[in-house]
Amino acid sequence: MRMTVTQNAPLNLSVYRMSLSGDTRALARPGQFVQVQLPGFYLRRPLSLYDWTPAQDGSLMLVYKTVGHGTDAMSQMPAGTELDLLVGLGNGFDMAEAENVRLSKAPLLIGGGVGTPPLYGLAKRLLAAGKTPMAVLGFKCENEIILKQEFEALGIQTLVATADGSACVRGFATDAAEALAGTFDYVYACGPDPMLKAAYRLMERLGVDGQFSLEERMGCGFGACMGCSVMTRFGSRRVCKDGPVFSREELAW
Amino acid sequence: MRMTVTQNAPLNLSVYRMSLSGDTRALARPGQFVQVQLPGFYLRRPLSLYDWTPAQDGSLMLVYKTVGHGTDAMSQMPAGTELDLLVGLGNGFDMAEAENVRLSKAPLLIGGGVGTPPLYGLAKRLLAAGKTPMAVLGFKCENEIILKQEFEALGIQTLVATADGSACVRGFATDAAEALAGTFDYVYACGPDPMLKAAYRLMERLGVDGQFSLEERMGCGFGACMGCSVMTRFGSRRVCKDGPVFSREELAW
Amino acid sequence: MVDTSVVLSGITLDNPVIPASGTFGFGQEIKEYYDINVLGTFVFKGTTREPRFGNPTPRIAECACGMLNAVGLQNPGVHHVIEHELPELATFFHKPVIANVNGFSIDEYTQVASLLDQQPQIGWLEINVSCPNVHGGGMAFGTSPENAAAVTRALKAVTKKPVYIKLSPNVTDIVAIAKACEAAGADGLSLINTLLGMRIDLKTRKPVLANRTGGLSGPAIFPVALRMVYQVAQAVRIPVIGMGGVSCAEDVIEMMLAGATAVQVGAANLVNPFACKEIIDDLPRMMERYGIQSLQQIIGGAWK
Amino acid sequence: MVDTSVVLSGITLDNPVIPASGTFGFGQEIKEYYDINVLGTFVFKGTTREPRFGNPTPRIAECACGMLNAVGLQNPGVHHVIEHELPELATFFHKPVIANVNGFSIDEYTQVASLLDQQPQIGWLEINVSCPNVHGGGMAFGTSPENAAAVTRALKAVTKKPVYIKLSPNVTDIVAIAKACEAAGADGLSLINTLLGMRIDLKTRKPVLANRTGGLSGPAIFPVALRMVYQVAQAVRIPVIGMGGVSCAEDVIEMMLAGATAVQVGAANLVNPFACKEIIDDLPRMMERYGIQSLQQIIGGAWK
Ligand SMILES: Cc1cc2nc3c(=O)[nH]c(=O)nc-3n(C[C@H](O)[C@H](O)[C@H](O)COP(=O)(O)OP(=O)(O)OC[C@H]3O[C@@H](n4cnc5c(N)ncnc54)[C@H](O)[C@@H]3O)c2cc1C
Ligand SMILES: Cc1cc2nc3c(=O)[nH]c(=O)nc-3n(C[C@H](O)[C@H](O)[C@H](O)COP(=O)(O)OP(=O)(O)OC[C@H]3O[C@@H](n4cnc5c(N)ncnc54)[C@H](O)[C@@H]3O)c2cc1C
Ligand SMILES: Cc1cc2nc3c(=O)[nH]c(=O)nc-3n(C[C@H](O)[C@H](O)[C@H](O)COP(=O)(O)O)c2cc1C
Ligand SMILES: Cc1cc2nc3c(=O)[nH]c(=O)nc-3n(C[C@H](O)[C@H](O)[C@H](O)COP(=O)(O)O)c2cc1C
Ligand code: FES
Ligand code: FES
Repeated sequence: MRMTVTQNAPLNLSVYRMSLSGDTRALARPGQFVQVQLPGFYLRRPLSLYDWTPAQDGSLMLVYKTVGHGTDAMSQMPAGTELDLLVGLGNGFDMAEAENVRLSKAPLLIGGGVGTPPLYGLAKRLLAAGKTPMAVLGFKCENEIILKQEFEALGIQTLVATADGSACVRGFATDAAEALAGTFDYVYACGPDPMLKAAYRLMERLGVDGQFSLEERMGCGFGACMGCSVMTRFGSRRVCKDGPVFSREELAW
Repeated sequence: MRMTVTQNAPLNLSVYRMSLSGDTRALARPGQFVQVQLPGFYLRRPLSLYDWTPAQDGSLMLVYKTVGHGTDAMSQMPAGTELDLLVGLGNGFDMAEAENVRLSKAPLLIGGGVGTPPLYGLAKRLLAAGKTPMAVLGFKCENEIILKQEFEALGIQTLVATADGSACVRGFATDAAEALAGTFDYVYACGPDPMLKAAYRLMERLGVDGQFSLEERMGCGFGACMGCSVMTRFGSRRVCKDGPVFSREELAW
Repeated sequence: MVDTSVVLSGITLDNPVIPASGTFGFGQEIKEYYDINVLGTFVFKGTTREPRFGNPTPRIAECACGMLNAVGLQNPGVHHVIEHELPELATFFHKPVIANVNGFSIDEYTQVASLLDQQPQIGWLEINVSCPNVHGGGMAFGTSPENAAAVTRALKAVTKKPVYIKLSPNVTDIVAIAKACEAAGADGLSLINTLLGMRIDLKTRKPVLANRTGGLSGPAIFPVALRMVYQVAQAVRIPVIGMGGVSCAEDVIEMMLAGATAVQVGAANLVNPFACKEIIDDLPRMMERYGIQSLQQIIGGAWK
Repeated sequence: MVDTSVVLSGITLDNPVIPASGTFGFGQEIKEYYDINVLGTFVFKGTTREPRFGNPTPRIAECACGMLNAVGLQNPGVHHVIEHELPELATFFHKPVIANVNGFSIDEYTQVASLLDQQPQIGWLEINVSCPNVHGGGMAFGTSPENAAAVTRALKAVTKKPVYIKLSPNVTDIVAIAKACEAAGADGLSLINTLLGMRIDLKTRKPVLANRTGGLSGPAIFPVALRMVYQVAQAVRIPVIGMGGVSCAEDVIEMMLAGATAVQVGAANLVNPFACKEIIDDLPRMMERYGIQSLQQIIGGAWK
């Protein structure tokens, strides 16, 4: 799928937001991802949907951190650049489940670092579904904070934690989440592995259910190579095709 | 050396002329070549100088035929494209020798196909040196003819031959050259191997001296890899560094 | 009209383009992108007797013009393949398919093969004696002529289907191994499997892959694959299926000139799910460009 | 200030970056681009007893992320090297240099080596038992542990200079060959030489190279080279010079983490004559990015 970069601007020293225009009708749910082909690199780069407008002549947004040569190259791309993307990959967050959960009026979104972007698209759609989500976002330090204003602009309660205490609450996103215990009844989490596992433990303690978006190095991104397998309670699953979002009961943590 | 494409337009169905701007002070003689780096291709492409203006803020021109993926990609490059070139490679045509040759008032330029471009830069400089060069240019067929007008615009006598007789004289460039026997006293030749060898034989018969620009697949283009060696009467020589131009007496044909 | 068909051990393929084992699953995922009946055929994921999870992740690393994988033969086991994957496949793919047979002992190879031998959907067995990502089995059988011959002989005893031995490039003399397989009765050869490689993460200072090493595939290995196909196809009389880095119709033609009767496409499917369809669509145009009437007739065209 | 120096058989190099044999001539051409005294050192063109023209042209073919060469050890012969190249080199390069020694028999190897042994400019001898482009010599000595050991032993008897055996990647078990060389007295190992490959011209339907096959080098082979350095450096106690596809400062660090004491750069010099200078200029910045104080200290850092 050819898409055209329409905007590509830094949110802080190392995180950028890129908007692309093209056919986005295949996009169905927040938490899905795209595979971006970058000239000069063999494998595509998996990046989560930050937000999108579904239409033949639609648009989508990615928020990505420059962590290597591929994302560095992306950050240099001017508007007008044409990119080849595979879109609508992965299952995404299960909104139906959120709606079915009796108590899920007040889901909590727990995001860490560049795990926060997909939660933005999710937050918008939860609001549209009549929920009142809250967000706790964890970052290493003040300089790494992203998307705080964007979440706040949605009108949802947003707590930011920094590991070094350089801004807002000191600690991890899950520490901040713990402080909110009792006010949420469902969790959507996306972030680094240790954060996800800490969230899992917290949810066990609180008896709260939820979903986790995992990350794995990918060959294809659409289920053909078995590069991204994870062992779950119900057997082996592919992060790209059966995930990246898994329910709490699937994960054998 | 970074240079910027300023023009890139077709001369016929498969031959293009590209102008580039940049530092051209390293260019010394017609018959020299450049090595063009093309994004996505490992080796550089060797292309002869068609013409150039030597200056820090100078320009150069290449005339190239699309024969494969690299030259195809070149033909798609819009003005403004930045390219990395190694410039001023090779010895080029020995003008000093031309000037020293007693009889060399009327040198003949024999070009075949995309061997004609370097002869254009040469013709201009021979004219500037007070010579009255003539040109015979050979092509497969009418559709492949290039640079006829350009040579004529220099005011030099230009004979074009086509192998299939679809235009001008039927036959090879060397047949046309033979018809001019007696009117030239020195030869500069550039073209495919069979043409060069035919010219060599003709010169033997006529007792005329001259120079030949050879072609070989290149690794580096500046003498480091021994990829382009040719055996001469005086031992092994590198087409890229010791050539591409060789004098008649060097060649063991 | 150019003729793209080729004959592989008596079965005619509409074209020589075959997705390689491990890059096409059981066809499920790619069929969402195009009708896979346009393919010559395809090779399904390497199958063992028992289900296998494979190696720990990360299993994938990027390289210049290629990738490493250390999947380690993840598969649901031959019984699941027969009971679930093949019936499911029959609903959307209507050509004989190639089975990729794996084992950690000659016994396991023959057990898997004799079970698959019963399946009418399967046209050929490809015996993987060259997986670099498992220990004790895989490549161990493919790096000596004696072992490769032993596996071949054992398999020929248990199946009537054409047996193709898939060879490893990580050897000093692939021709000797190829000839040993031929002498032991192999009906054909598939080459090459991946080249053993590695990447190290500068941030963690550890190998990128949990398995440390992995198999290199993609355009990077094309010249090595082409050389081996050229050497082997000339040295044997059985057909050779060429693979390794093939990404476009011109690569297919180049492989066939080197001596391949059919051509597999691996990693290219992963970076472009449409890769094989695009190659097949492009073949007639490329054949015309290079003056080729029939692909079958150019096999080994570069030998003279 | 980071420390880029490394010690190679008792000689300290300012940095580990060494242009590889056959891609740097005798230094003449690249010195027109930069002062080559910035290099750790360099390896000069493979030298035989007699002058050699090498193979017929074409000798070069392009590949994805790499190139094939079939130069076939063109060189002016050891006597010319000693009488002309080395004195000339002394006028512009002021560090000990590495000689690349070639032969078609053990006798020839030892004759070339004993002549070069006399040259004070030469710090190390690198013995090329892995050239894939000549027949009868070259790779034949590098594909079996016995032959490699025999060459090593013979050479150790005729020179006091450190002897590095340059190994071929075109083998089933490079560790076995490495260990055989170590046991036979090698002071170090250089790896890898090129992978044997091929390209075919679709227009002529013939191999692009007159020699048909050639050696693949460039980024395409980096993962294979890295894997071999990782395996060999752990298995021996002598230093390993790593090479194969190195093109940037990060590749140098990755090779050293795999176990290389120094790193050679080959094909990259051909596509960018400034390659080694740029790598050297970039090393301190990259060391800082990855928290490296001293390169010597990261050798084998990925083993644990
Ligand atoms: C489903 C999914 C969604 C993601 N969404 C986002 C997002 O919204 N924003 C964001 O900043 N990052 C996201 N990531 C991580 C992102 O894919 C990597 O940061 C990116 O691929 C790094 O590429 P690089 O070339 O800069 O790094 P390099 O390290 O140079 O890449 C080398 C190779 O490793 C792979 N790789 C490196 N890091 C990762 C990683 N963390 N996860 C998976 N593959 C990796 C690359 O894709 C490439 O193949 C996501 C990852 C996954 C799996
Ligand atoms: C000194 C010199 C001067 C040249 N000047 C001109 C010129 O002014 N105009 C022009 O049209 N052509 C010229 N050529 C030929 C030109 O270099 C090739 O046509 C071009 O490299 C083809 O690249 P490609 O990617 O399109 O073809 P491909 O065939 O895809 O290229 C594959 C590889 O082969 C090499 N190659 C292919 N054909 C040739 C060839 N004929 N000579 C050398 N290498 C080749 C390429 O450089 C590349 O490395 C010259 C060649 C040399 C050696
Ligand atoms: C992710 C992945 C998984 C693979 N799994 C198998 C396998 O199960 N069985 C097998 O015989 N080869 C397997 N291979 C090897 C390919 O079938 C093929 O031989 C190799 O990748 C070279 O072709 P390519 O360069 O086109 O990918 C696998 C390759 C990849 C990339
Ligand atoms: C053009 C060329 C010529 C070479 N000549 C020699 C040689 O004479 N002796 C030798 O030991 N290796 C020779 N090599 C191999 C290189 O030294 C090196 O081992 C190989 O190219 C891998 O490194 P690279 O990928 O960085 O090029 C040559 C390589 C190239 C490309
Ligand atoms: S990345 Fe290929 S199956 Fe998930
Ligand atoms: S191309 Fe390298 S020496 Fe001529």
